[in-house]
Amino acid sequence: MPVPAYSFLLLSGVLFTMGAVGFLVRRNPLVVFMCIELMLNAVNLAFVAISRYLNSLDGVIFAFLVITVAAAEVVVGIAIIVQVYRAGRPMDVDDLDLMKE
Amino acid sequence: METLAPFVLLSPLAGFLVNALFGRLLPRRVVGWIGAGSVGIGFIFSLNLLLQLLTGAHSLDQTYFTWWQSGDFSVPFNLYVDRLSTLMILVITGVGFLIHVYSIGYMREDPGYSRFFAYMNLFVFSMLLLVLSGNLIWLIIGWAAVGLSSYLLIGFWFERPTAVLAARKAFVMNTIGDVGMVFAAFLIFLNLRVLDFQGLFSRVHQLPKGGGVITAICLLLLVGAVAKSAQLPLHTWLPDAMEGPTPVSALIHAATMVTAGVYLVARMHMLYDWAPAAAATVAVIGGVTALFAATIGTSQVDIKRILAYSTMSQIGYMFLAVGIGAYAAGMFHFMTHAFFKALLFMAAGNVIHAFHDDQDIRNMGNLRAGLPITFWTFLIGTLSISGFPLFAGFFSKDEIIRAALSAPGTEFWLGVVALVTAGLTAYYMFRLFFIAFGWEWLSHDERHLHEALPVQTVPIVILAAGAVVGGYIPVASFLTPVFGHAVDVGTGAFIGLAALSVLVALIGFLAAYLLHARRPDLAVVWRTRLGPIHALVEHKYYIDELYDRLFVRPGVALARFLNDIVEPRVIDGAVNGVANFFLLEAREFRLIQTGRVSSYALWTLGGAIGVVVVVAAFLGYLPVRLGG
Amino acid sequence: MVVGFAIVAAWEIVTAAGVVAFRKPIYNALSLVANMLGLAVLFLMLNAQFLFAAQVIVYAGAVMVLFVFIIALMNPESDVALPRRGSEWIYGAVFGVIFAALLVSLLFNRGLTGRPGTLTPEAIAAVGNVQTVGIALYTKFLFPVEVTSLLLLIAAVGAVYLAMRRIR
Amino acid sequence: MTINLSGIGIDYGAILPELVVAGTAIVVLFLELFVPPDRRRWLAAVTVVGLLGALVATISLWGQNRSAFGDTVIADSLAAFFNVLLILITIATVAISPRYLEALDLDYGEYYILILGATAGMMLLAAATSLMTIFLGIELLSISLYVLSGFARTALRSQESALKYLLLGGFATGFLLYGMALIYGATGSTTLRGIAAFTTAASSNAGGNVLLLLGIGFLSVGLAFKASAAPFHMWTPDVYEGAPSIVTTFMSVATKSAAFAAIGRVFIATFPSISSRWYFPLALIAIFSLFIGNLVAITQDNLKRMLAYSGIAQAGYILLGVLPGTAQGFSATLFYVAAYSLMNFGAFAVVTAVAAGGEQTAELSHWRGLFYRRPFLATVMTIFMLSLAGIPPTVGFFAKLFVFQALVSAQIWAPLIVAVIMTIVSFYYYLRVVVIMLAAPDEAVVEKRRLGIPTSTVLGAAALATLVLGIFPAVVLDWATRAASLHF
Amino acid sequence: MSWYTLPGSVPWLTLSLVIPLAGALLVALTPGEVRRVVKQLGVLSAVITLVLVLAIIGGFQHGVGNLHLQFEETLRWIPSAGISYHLGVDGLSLFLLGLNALLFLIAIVIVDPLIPRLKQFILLLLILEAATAGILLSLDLVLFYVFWEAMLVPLYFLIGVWGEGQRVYAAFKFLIYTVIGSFAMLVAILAVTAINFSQTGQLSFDWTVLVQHPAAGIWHLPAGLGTIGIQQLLFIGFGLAFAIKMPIFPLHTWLPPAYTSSPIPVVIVFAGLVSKLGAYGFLRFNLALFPDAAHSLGGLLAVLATIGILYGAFMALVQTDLKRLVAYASMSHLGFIGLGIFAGNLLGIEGALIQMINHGVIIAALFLIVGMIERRAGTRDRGELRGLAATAPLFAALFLVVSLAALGLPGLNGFVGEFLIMLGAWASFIPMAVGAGIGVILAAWYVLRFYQGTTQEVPPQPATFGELRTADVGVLAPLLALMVLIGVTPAFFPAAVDATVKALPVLLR
Repeated sequence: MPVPAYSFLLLSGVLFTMGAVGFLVRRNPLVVFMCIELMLNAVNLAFVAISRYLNSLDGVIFAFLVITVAAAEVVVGIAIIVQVYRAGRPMDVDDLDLMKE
Repeated sequence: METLAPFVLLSPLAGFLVNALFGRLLPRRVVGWIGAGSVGIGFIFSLNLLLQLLTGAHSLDQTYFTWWQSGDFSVPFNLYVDRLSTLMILVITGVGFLIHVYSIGYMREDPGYSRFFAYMNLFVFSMLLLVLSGNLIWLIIGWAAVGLSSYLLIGFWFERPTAVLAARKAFVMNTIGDVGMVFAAFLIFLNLRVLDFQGLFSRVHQLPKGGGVITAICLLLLVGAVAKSAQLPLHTWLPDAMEGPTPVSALIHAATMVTAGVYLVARMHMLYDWAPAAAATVAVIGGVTALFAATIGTSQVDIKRILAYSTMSQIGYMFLAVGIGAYAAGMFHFMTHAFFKALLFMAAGNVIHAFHDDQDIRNMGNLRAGLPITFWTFLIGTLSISGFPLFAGFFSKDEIIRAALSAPGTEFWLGVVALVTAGLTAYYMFRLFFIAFGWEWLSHDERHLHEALPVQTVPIVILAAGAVVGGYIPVASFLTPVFGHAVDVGTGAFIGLAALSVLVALIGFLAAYLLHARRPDLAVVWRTRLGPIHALVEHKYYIDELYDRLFVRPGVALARFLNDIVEPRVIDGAVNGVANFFLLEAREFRLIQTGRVSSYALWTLGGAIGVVVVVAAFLGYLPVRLGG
Repeated sequence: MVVGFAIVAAWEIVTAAGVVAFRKPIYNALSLVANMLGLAVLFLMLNAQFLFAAQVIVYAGAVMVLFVFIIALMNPESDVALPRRGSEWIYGAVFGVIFAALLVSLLFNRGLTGRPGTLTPEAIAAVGNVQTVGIALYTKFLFPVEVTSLLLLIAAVGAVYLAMRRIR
Repeated sequence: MTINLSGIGIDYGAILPELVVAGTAIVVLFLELFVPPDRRRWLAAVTVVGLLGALVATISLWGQNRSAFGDTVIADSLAAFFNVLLILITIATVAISPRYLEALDLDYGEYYILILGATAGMMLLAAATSLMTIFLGIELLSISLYVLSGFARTALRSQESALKYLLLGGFATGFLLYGMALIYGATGSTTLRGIAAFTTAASSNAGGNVLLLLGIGFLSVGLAFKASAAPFHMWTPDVYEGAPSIVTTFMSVATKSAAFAAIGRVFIATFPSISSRWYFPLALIAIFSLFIGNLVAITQDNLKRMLAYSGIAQAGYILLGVLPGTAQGFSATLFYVAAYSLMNFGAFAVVTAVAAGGEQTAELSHWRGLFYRRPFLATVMTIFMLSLAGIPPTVGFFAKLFVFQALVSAQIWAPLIVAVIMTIVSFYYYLRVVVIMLAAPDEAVVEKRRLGIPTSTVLGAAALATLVLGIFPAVVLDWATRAASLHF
Repeated sequence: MSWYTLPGSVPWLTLSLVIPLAGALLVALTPGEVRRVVKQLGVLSAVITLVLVLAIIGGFQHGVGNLHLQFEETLRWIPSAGISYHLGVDGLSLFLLGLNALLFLIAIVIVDPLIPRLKQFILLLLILEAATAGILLSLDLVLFYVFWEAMLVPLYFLIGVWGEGQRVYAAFKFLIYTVIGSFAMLVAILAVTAINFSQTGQLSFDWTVLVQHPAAGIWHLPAGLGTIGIQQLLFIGFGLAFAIKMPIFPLHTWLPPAYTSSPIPVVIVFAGLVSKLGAYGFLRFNLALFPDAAHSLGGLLAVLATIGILYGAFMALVQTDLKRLVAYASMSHLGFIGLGIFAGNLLGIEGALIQMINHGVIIAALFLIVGMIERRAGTRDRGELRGLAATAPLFAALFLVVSLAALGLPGLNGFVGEFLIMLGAWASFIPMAVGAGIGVILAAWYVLRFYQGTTQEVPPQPATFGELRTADVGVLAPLLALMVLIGVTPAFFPAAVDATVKALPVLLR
């Protein structure tokens, strides 16, 4: 019995939500960043699954691009986080509130 | 037919302009004679008009330019000359001229000499405009100009707070009248589509006789007339108007302003004939005012105020006359009144000058010796106003009383009122005469009083002549083309009524003689005995106070309430409330910007949830269904 | 097949929970690695061998090493030392549950509506999985790939700028 | 299977402007190695020259309709319109940059590379006709801007702004991608042409397609984030405030323009058949943006934050033009985007110029009496404020007029009424700036600081254009109409 | 008037807009230090404008032209949006144009050359003149709106920078208030065009097009709250802008602070002209485009106008600040204008039209006088002023004439307008006319309090109040001349405006 397409979408949705929740609840910027990766991975799962079930290659390529871009983003993101770290600020996104109302 | 009517107007206008613009540059003599002369020239032109009318012309109506023309609202500037207006302008310019001449002497030391003459000329011009105007708009313009002139002259000595207040009072009261007139003009135009007199008189019969419209028109006109002529209930400005220089009082009371109301009713007699209820109102107001003012006159001690109330009273006679349809009688009395009232005021002016501007009659006396001409002319005036036989006042007043008594119905009672008033008139005038001019005029007094200059006495003497012989001028027959024939009364009734009025006048005279010449102590006794009534009368029935409580104070209180409460709290408060609401909301919404990444992401996620919800709603998974 | 999917799905969820819930960043990172490896397995199940390799090499291999390296560089205990603030967990959980519930209820038993293409597993297998992807990358998706190269260049420039200590 | 390139439309002419911009970035990258540190202005000059080249290349694309690279990108009037706009913004930004960077000791060559990278990404976004290129365009511009936000590396605020932007941007990208995946699943295609073919087909019942609607919803979350429309706007004030002023200047206008290009392509060109589905959420986003942006702006004491909120509000107005889904509405949107770019760029550029003059803070209190100290800056600022408020004769008025006209024609009343009320509120804060500049200065210092020719030229030109387009808007409106009409 | 025919090839109306702007440009290019030159440039351009406008008035032909519009100019502007540059003048705008030019000339003449930033002041005044002239001349609704809003900016700065007291607050309040109305109008403008487009298929903001097809139809309120006529809605949209600008009670609370804070040259044009633009707008747009709504809503507005008459009069009665007093007096007078307009008949409207001129002349003169008092006495508190006539009789005399005109004395210009307005109102709603009559009586009261309270009684010693100078007489003289001229022979006025007013759709209904 083949796995129905929607089960991959559901799994993807759950993983996406977990990533989003992690983003909301975690305060270490590195962990928050990891949660973004989790969300992107969830999206990739959806892309690949759809690609498989629709017999098209677009999703795979899209996922490939996402992986690449995510890597680039991580590089930049880590660089920024390191900057903040170098400035001696605590590793807590909630403490980064020099700018607020 | 070409008339010289514009020149009657232009002459005092020119005098006004010259004195107003260049008066301060001209020598005083020149100013004075320009002022008087311009009116005198106006009198000569008036005589020319009289001649034209006597030689056949019925009336002269000439249009000079269009004032406004749109749709059927067309107002020309036209002058309408008939016997009524001619009589008026003759008196205005004639008596006015004498008053001007008198003023040359009277005002000779006043710093505002040229201003005074400018105002006086403006006054005469305004009155002439009022009288000569051939349409209602220009009559109203003249009407208001008269009010303005009176304002200027009453407030002539503007350093005096009382004069300033009196002037304002006069103006505001007159404005009430003006508004009434304007409303009357609206009704006339909207119902008859016409505002010039000839058209009006020819169309007035299109309205139902005695109907609401014509009655309303006449009553609204009456508001104007009452305000201008100081009749009840808009009379309170007139006594205060005594704040002006005495020649002004003479002008206002004798020749010009206060008689405008009488003229108006007479001019509009076709309307009043068509509205009996309104005419009756006129008569009642006149009769009541006559009595009312006369009673007040009995208790005043200011010489000019007594004369002022006497004017009110006499105008009341005239109102009574025109109200009952005795227009000619009213106009006749207007003329004789002009003579003797101008005379009385100017003589009083001499007295006041002699007493260094003291106007209290109780401080006066010994005038026969000091001011003989003034004394005798004043006596003539007093006799004339009191209706002593063969004096001018006798004839004119008698005609009114006769007309009232011989009329049927309630008007009879008005005649009785008029008769009583005649007695009171004799009483208060002689009271004035006895107290001010002194019963002790036979004895000598240490005070050295000086008779006025000839330029002041000559006009008085001329007027005294008028006050004596004015009664023999056939005014009634002169005005017949305007008003038609007066009611004819039998000789017997004539003599009987004349005797009756003479008798009444005599009673008044004797009472005055008894109380103020023979037994002054009795006057004191009676005054205490009549305490409350006397106080009531002395305080002019508290009407000034009543108006103050009823209108002035509530008005100011309302204004303060609006200014202090309504404007800042209610109206602006609502506006600021809205603004504050937004500011408050803004501060609330501002707080969502916490600076924390997680809360920002929460909003994003919330927005995403919102999107999902909307999708669900579109697809029908939610109770609320969106879209199609 | 279904059983395999179920096992991997459970693995995915557990490791994702680890990413979210572990308090030490290093554990989070390791959970993420585990999660990504599981995902790679799913890719295999979905006949995407090329992506399986890319996922393992790029993500698990490169990206996560970077993460771990940085965690080692910085104070690994910092998150533990942070004062607890409960409200985020509540908000996060509530919003997450609502979001997931809505999503799941909408997607459950929902088929894909898109028109299927021609690249069935069989057609791909005929050419070879990696070959197919490679050909697509350099033909149909040439432009996106080129853009990605620019993107990587810019990211490199940016990261170098930020990270380098310059002496002027 | 052989590699066959013939069927996919390799057409480098169609992406020439983007290529020139990217090429310029690489040229600057190499040049930077050789240019001595005190001659970095040369890099700015090279950048401007490259951008001018891109402008020339763009003009040749006007009026064409060249879909290239397997429908992933297109060269049409809409793309050309945005290319011109974005290139002009970038040129202006680069022109005023050196002075500011030198004042802050930030004059590194990477700045120009990143600006060029961001520009390339935005241009790509405007030309993108595939979900992939939309995603890549957004990421290209985002990554560049993440770094640019943190360009003042040692400034805490700049770092913080970069980190916030990065994290929240990544979060939003997740939604964007998830939406794209769902759309792909629903339609089986990643090109807009393919998706449009699916949705417009009568058999598809696109209006009832869960996947598609969810996908569109998440996609719009991502795009609204980039356009900083509420409630996805939260990053905007903080990032704008913390980023170096010059970067804020650039991104406040350029990002939004590019995002609206994508919004136009997605909603108007791709999903016209289900406009009744996206109208409602989009209207809500517009109303929410108008409400939050205008309301919170009135309490701001920091000019950059105030302008950030104003930008949120302006995003609401621009979005209003999309709502009717008509050519008239979209051309109004385009006109508004152009007008917004002009006036908001000007406003931020003044902030930058003031900051470069030594006042490192954008607190409003420091602007007291600017009219007396620096009359030129205050005057042009006044013009921009009036334009943002929408008072004629400035371009901002016509922008609002055309959008409102489109709404009235489409009988869309509720958003219009909110917009009108909020516009009135907006007068309060825009004019407050003017009021403060008018207030008597605390001390009567008359500083005569030179702005520099490039800055004064750019500011003067922007102010002049604001006025001239406020009197003769027809030219730009015609361009916008033609750019918008291609899809209908 | 049509005393002569102006050559048609010259864009006379555009010239009357361009000349002040050219003057503004010249002023801008002049260094601010040469104050004399700056001011003379301003005066010169205002004089040229006045001469030009007088030439236009003289060349205006009675009852000629498409919709009685003359000197029409049409240029393409934004054709794709249906917007054109269309100017024209008719009976509604003709004399207001003259008033505009006259008041700005006076305002610029009386500018004190020693004020700070004189150059900018003159500059803004000239721009304001062009904007107000543009409002009067525009026949395209968007063009009108552009001028309408553009007027705010110079006014805002003139009050906010050169004002006194709470100048910034006042300017702000004025602006926000005005903008509320403006945006309501903007929406209505768009709607009216859209409706016309749907009815006729012609996308046009042109007044001459729109006036021929009054909007029709019913609007169903959401949630079954009933229906409202489209015309009524549009009428309210336009009316809000004009009612605030006039202002009509209770939308007036911006007025006292704005007038009080304005410098005298500004308040002359502000009170003298700008308020009239609201009334003009009612005539030009509300009565012309929405005749049915004008009938159904006219009564309500007439009531508000009458309340305004009385309210303003009562407020004026108790003010001690003379500027505030005149401000409320102005409000009361504007109530008359409103009443005439909403009476909706020939005489009421013509009365309102001429009263607009009268009010401009009178209020300008009153504010000039307040300025003269303040400059000489150093205060404008009525409690501290008295006896000015003692040392300045000429001043008192001229002041008196102005006061009399203000209280509507027959024979001066105020009467002409008030008479016609009340006559028109009487024909439509008698109680309103009676209320207005009470307003006239109150006017006599407060104006005389104002006049007497300042000029009369014994002056405080030493009396230092200076007499008028030639320049003061020079600026008052044309206004006084107009007061007398219009009061005595106003016939030229209906001759020029009759055809236009009679053609107003509201009268044809």
